[in-house]
Amino acid sequence: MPANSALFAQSLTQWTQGTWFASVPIWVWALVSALLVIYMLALPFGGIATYVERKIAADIQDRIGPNRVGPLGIFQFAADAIKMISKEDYVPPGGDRFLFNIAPVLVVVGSCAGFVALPLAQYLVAGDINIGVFYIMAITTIIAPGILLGSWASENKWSLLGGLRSAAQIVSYEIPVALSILPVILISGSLQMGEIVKQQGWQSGHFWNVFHNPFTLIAFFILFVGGLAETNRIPFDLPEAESELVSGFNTEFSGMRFGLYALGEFVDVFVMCALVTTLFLGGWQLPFVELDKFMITLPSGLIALIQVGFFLGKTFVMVFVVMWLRWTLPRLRVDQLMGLCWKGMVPIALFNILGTAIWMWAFKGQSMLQVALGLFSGGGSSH
Amino acid sequence: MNLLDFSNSIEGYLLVSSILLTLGIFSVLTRKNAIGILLGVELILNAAGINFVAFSKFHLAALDGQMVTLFIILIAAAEAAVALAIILRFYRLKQTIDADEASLLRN
Amino acid sequence: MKWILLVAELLTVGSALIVAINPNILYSAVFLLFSFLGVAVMYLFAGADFLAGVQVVVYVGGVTILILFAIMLTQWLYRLKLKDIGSKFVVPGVVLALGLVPFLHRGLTELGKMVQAAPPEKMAEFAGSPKTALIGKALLTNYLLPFEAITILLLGALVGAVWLARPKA
Amino acid sequence: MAQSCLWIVALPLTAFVIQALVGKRLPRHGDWVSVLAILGSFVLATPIFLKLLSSGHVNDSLQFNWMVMPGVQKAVTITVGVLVNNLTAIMLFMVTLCASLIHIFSTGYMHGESRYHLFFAYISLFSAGMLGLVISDNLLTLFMCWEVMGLCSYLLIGFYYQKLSANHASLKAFMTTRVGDVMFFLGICGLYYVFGTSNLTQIYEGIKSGVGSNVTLVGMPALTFIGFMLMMGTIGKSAQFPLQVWLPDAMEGPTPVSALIHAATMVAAGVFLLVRTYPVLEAAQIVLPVVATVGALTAFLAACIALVQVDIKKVLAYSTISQLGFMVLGMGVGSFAPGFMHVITHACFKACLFLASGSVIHAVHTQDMREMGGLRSKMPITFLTMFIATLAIAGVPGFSGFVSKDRILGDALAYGMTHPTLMWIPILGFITAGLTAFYMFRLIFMTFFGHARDEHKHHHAHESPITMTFPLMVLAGLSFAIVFAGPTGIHSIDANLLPVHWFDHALENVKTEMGVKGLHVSEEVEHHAHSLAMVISLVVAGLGIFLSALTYLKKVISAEAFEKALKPIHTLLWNKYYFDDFYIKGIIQKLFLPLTVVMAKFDDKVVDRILVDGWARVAMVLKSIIGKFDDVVVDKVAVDGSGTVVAAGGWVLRQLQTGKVQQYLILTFIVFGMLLFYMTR
Repeated sequence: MPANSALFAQSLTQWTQGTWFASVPIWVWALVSALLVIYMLALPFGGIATYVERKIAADIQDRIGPNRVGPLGIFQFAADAIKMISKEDYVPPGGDRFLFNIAPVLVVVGSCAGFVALPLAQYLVAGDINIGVFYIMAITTIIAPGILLGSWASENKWSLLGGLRSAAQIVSYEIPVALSILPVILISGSLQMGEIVKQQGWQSGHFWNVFHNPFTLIAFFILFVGGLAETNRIPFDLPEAESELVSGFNTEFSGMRFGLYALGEFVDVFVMCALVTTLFLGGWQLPFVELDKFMITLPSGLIALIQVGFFLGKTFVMVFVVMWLRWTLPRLRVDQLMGLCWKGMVPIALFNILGTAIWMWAFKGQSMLQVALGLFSGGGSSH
Repeated sequence: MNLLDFSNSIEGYLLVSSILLTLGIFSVLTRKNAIGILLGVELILNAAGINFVAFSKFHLAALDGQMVTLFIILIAAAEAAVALAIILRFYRLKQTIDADEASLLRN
Repeated sequence: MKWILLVAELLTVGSALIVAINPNILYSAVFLLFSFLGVAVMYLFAGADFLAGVQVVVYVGGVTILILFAIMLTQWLYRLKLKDIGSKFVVPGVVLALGLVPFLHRGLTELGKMVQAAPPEKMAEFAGSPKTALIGKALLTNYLLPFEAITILLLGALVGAVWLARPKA
Repeated sequence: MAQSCLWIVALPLTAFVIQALVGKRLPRHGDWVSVLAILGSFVLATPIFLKLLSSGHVNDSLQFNWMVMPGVQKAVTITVGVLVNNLTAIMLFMVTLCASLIHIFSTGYMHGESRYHLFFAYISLFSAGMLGLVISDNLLTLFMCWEVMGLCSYLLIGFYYQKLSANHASLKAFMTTRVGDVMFFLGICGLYYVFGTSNLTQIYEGIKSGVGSNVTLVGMPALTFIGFMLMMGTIGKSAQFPLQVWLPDAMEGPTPVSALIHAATMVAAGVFLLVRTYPVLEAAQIVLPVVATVGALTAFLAACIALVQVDIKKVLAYSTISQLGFMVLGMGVGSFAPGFMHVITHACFKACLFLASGSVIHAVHTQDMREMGGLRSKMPITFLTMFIATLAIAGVPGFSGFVSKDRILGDALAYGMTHPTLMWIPILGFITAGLTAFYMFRLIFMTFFGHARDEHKHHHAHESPITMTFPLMVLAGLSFAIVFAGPTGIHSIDANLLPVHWFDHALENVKTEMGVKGLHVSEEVEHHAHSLAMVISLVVAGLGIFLSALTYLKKVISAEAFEKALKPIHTLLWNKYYFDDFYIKGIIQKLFLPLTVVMAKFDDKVVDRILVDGWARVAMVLKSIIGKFDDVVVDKVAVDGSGTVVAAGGWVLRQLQTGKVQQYLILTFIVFGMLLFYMTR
């Protein structure tokens, strides 16, 4: 059996020796856990995120924000959901019904499928695929056709323009994002996310990848900004630029279809932030603590909870930054957007790859921390 | 978890690839639209790729077939880019992309 | 687990069928996307994890988008002038395609019998091993020359495409 | 050690590249780049020298393949590399020291010149070439650096390219040295032919084991031929008789160049070549006497010319030639160590002299000694340092020149005693020593003593800035005997009085490891000769100084009277024995020009008329025949016929091309189907 499988799967197979559970093949448990993760995590997050974003917006703009439904309007998202579901299912007459229907589904599928490879904790990961990072990069590209088709299907100039912009933008920013992931791959030598996270532990010597060397620090920012662009967030939200295109690609969408678009966008943001966390911020690793020491004493479930807590904590910090930016920065022009991608980020990302390679070669793969410690303790300390 | 360790037979792959090839040829032949022809070509390329991958697992149990498929995919990408550029150019020239109109060199 | 593969194959073939026969070029493009996805899953089951990823990135993320762009830029949009079956070659096309099927299947299946299947444990071991590192090594050792050639080709294609599609001077 | 040697060479080279490319844009036109580079080389060379001083023996080498050529029997591999032995260590130290001092001097002397950066680029390149020559362990790289130095010498002599004389001088220097260089290359080829290598160490080994003792080349024993060729190289490079004509004209270049290239290092490189290849010369029996003869002749003739020169730099140039003659003489008579020591000592004091003269010229803006005089009070530091250097070159005890020259003369005397037929060699040497003292002091007196002949110039004269005087002081300090031997430099006395013998130790070691036999005469003959030689040389030196003092200081004897009395000799000397006229009027005009005329005639009459035009006629005839054939057969039948056939076929096939892609595809697929059918049947 491959190394990091689902925690439930492992422990269940341990607990249920001899019972009929044991006869159930492992991938069933993996699938079950995957579904659990998605439906217990992705959809609620999408809901709550709307509420949180509105609250943050209110705070930044010195308003109160939603405060009617429930205490502090905490159930606002439920109300929104109900409203969306109960709205009329409207398809523009000149539009293309079939594409109009499948487009939002593509978006949601593309963004939710990314969850499968996210390591929430050391053993709590739906499928720790051995091409995890690449898998996420690949599967999230399905979003682009979704948006494009949706924008086309709703017979509307603004929608089409938004869709074209969005597709161009996503396709372009795929490149710096992928290029800025490569340094991490260089360091960890594996595409497997669990592996990448494990190597950022305190005990393995080098700390989070952000601080591995100067280039990863740059790469971190490039990945984050590129992620913003890929998820059509401000300052890159040209596809749904209210001031130019009415509401961009989802102008004609209403009701649950619009809900799906919104959900897809939020989940995509979450996946991006989770990706950033996993690759650069050490995933579920606790800073400065060697969790394996406690492994003996604590029950594994508690460990899993701690790790999940830290993972989600980091991720939500990133998400908060994203929302914060939304209410802080102005929007770019199209030429500025493309210029930033092709003239700015792609060259820097390439430079990063080169620099990281040189660093790995020069310091035998030690992080800045190790190099510094090695300097102080005299002689390179290679773990 | 590793999605890769399942055993199955090669015939399925071969059947699928042959069907893809046939459909590709069909759409290449019957489309008036240049883009349609391009779609057919993509189908054909995929059929070839499936074949290579299948044989690389079931016949060689080695990596070579997959390498060839990798190159096929890359070349397909380049081909698509150039073909679509040509189509856009042609459209700008003739205001249509009917492949039969592209016959300036006739006779 | 076989049924996933079966679903993938059905998805591939079915959407390829729609690609071939649907008069609406846009639908053909959309279903081509699904067909690509099915092919990716088949790659996955043939032990080609990295290839599956490449397939999805390049085809779904790249080629499909390009084709959709091209369609939207070249068709006269809002009076969907997309119906385009009815080239003069329908009949020969159909005949030829159908006539090709038995040939192909016979040839391929016989080829499948002709090839002595690799020993199953070797096959499983090969299929189970992650391919990324291996492909990377192969690209820089045995397949270095084709790799370089491909890079040149891609560069040329890039420049050529940009030059072809440049706006009117 | 060897690696550091590589760095020593690399530093000035990089300086040259930087200067040549961006020197103009750098602050101060980038002279600091060159200066820092050469100082870095000096710093790198110092530890090697110190190791030599401490242990008395340095030996290290580094080799790597340069090119591998497929040979007839076996592949020929040419290795280049670095050979550091005592000679190299001493030379490195001396060259880097002189070069850095002269760089520093130049920053003052050349200040404000146009093409300032180019000047520094050139001397950096030159330093790189010289150092490379010193460290290179095989004759090929040595030859390359040799040529690089020739190029730099050419460029720097013609540095003031606006002056026609400078152009001519540079061309003259280049062409004259060419002669020697070609010979030298022939010698290298001969060495390759004999030993199958150009690596010095292997050549030493081969000589020790007697390889090539019975090989003959162009009718004479190979080693003799090689020896002569190497000697020719030396003659060309260090301006020996009969190729000495270029060096005086080389004084057209800036004075630091004269000091660095045409006094201290490059011309000494010729002698250094003799030193490096000394075993070969010894193995070739009859070469060494010739070398000694050449040296003696050069020394004497040049000294004679120097007597009558009035240009201060010309005097120094001829003294350089004659000192080089001393070195070559020493090499010839087999006094290996003193000869090499004279290279070093001469480098120091001659550089000092030249720089001092440069400082004088800088002050009075003329080179004619007749317009100088009484400058002692005006420029004390220059005067003092130049005076010390003069004492050194004149061979006054206690100064470095005495040590080396006295030993050379001693060995020469011993040599003469053993070979009475060659007795005139030491005699010429002693006379030259006296002449040297005479004209050097003549220079000093005319320049610094007496009353000012040109008030205006004298009025404007001033001491030079520190950048120019500091090198003078250092070099003057190095002109004391204590640096090389005892306080007085008198070999026999201070051997037990105060043994300062690092030089002799070093040379003894290197002699053993190179397998140099050196001068072999009986003990008492040597001791006798040395004591005698010391006395004689002291006497002649004193005599020379005394006479010149009488003549030019006290004016007791009138130089003009002598000039009147010895008119023909004076004119002969004044015209440098008509060597230039001989070369130009005689060889070039009488020999080469008629030859070229004959060649031109031959080309015109034979080649053009008969061969070319004749062939043209033949071609005309053939042409007409072929033309007919072409018209009738080829065009009508073959070309047009095939053309019509192709056109018809093309018309038929063209009906297929409808411009419809799918039709083509259908044809393709039909063929493909046939193939499948055929294959799977």
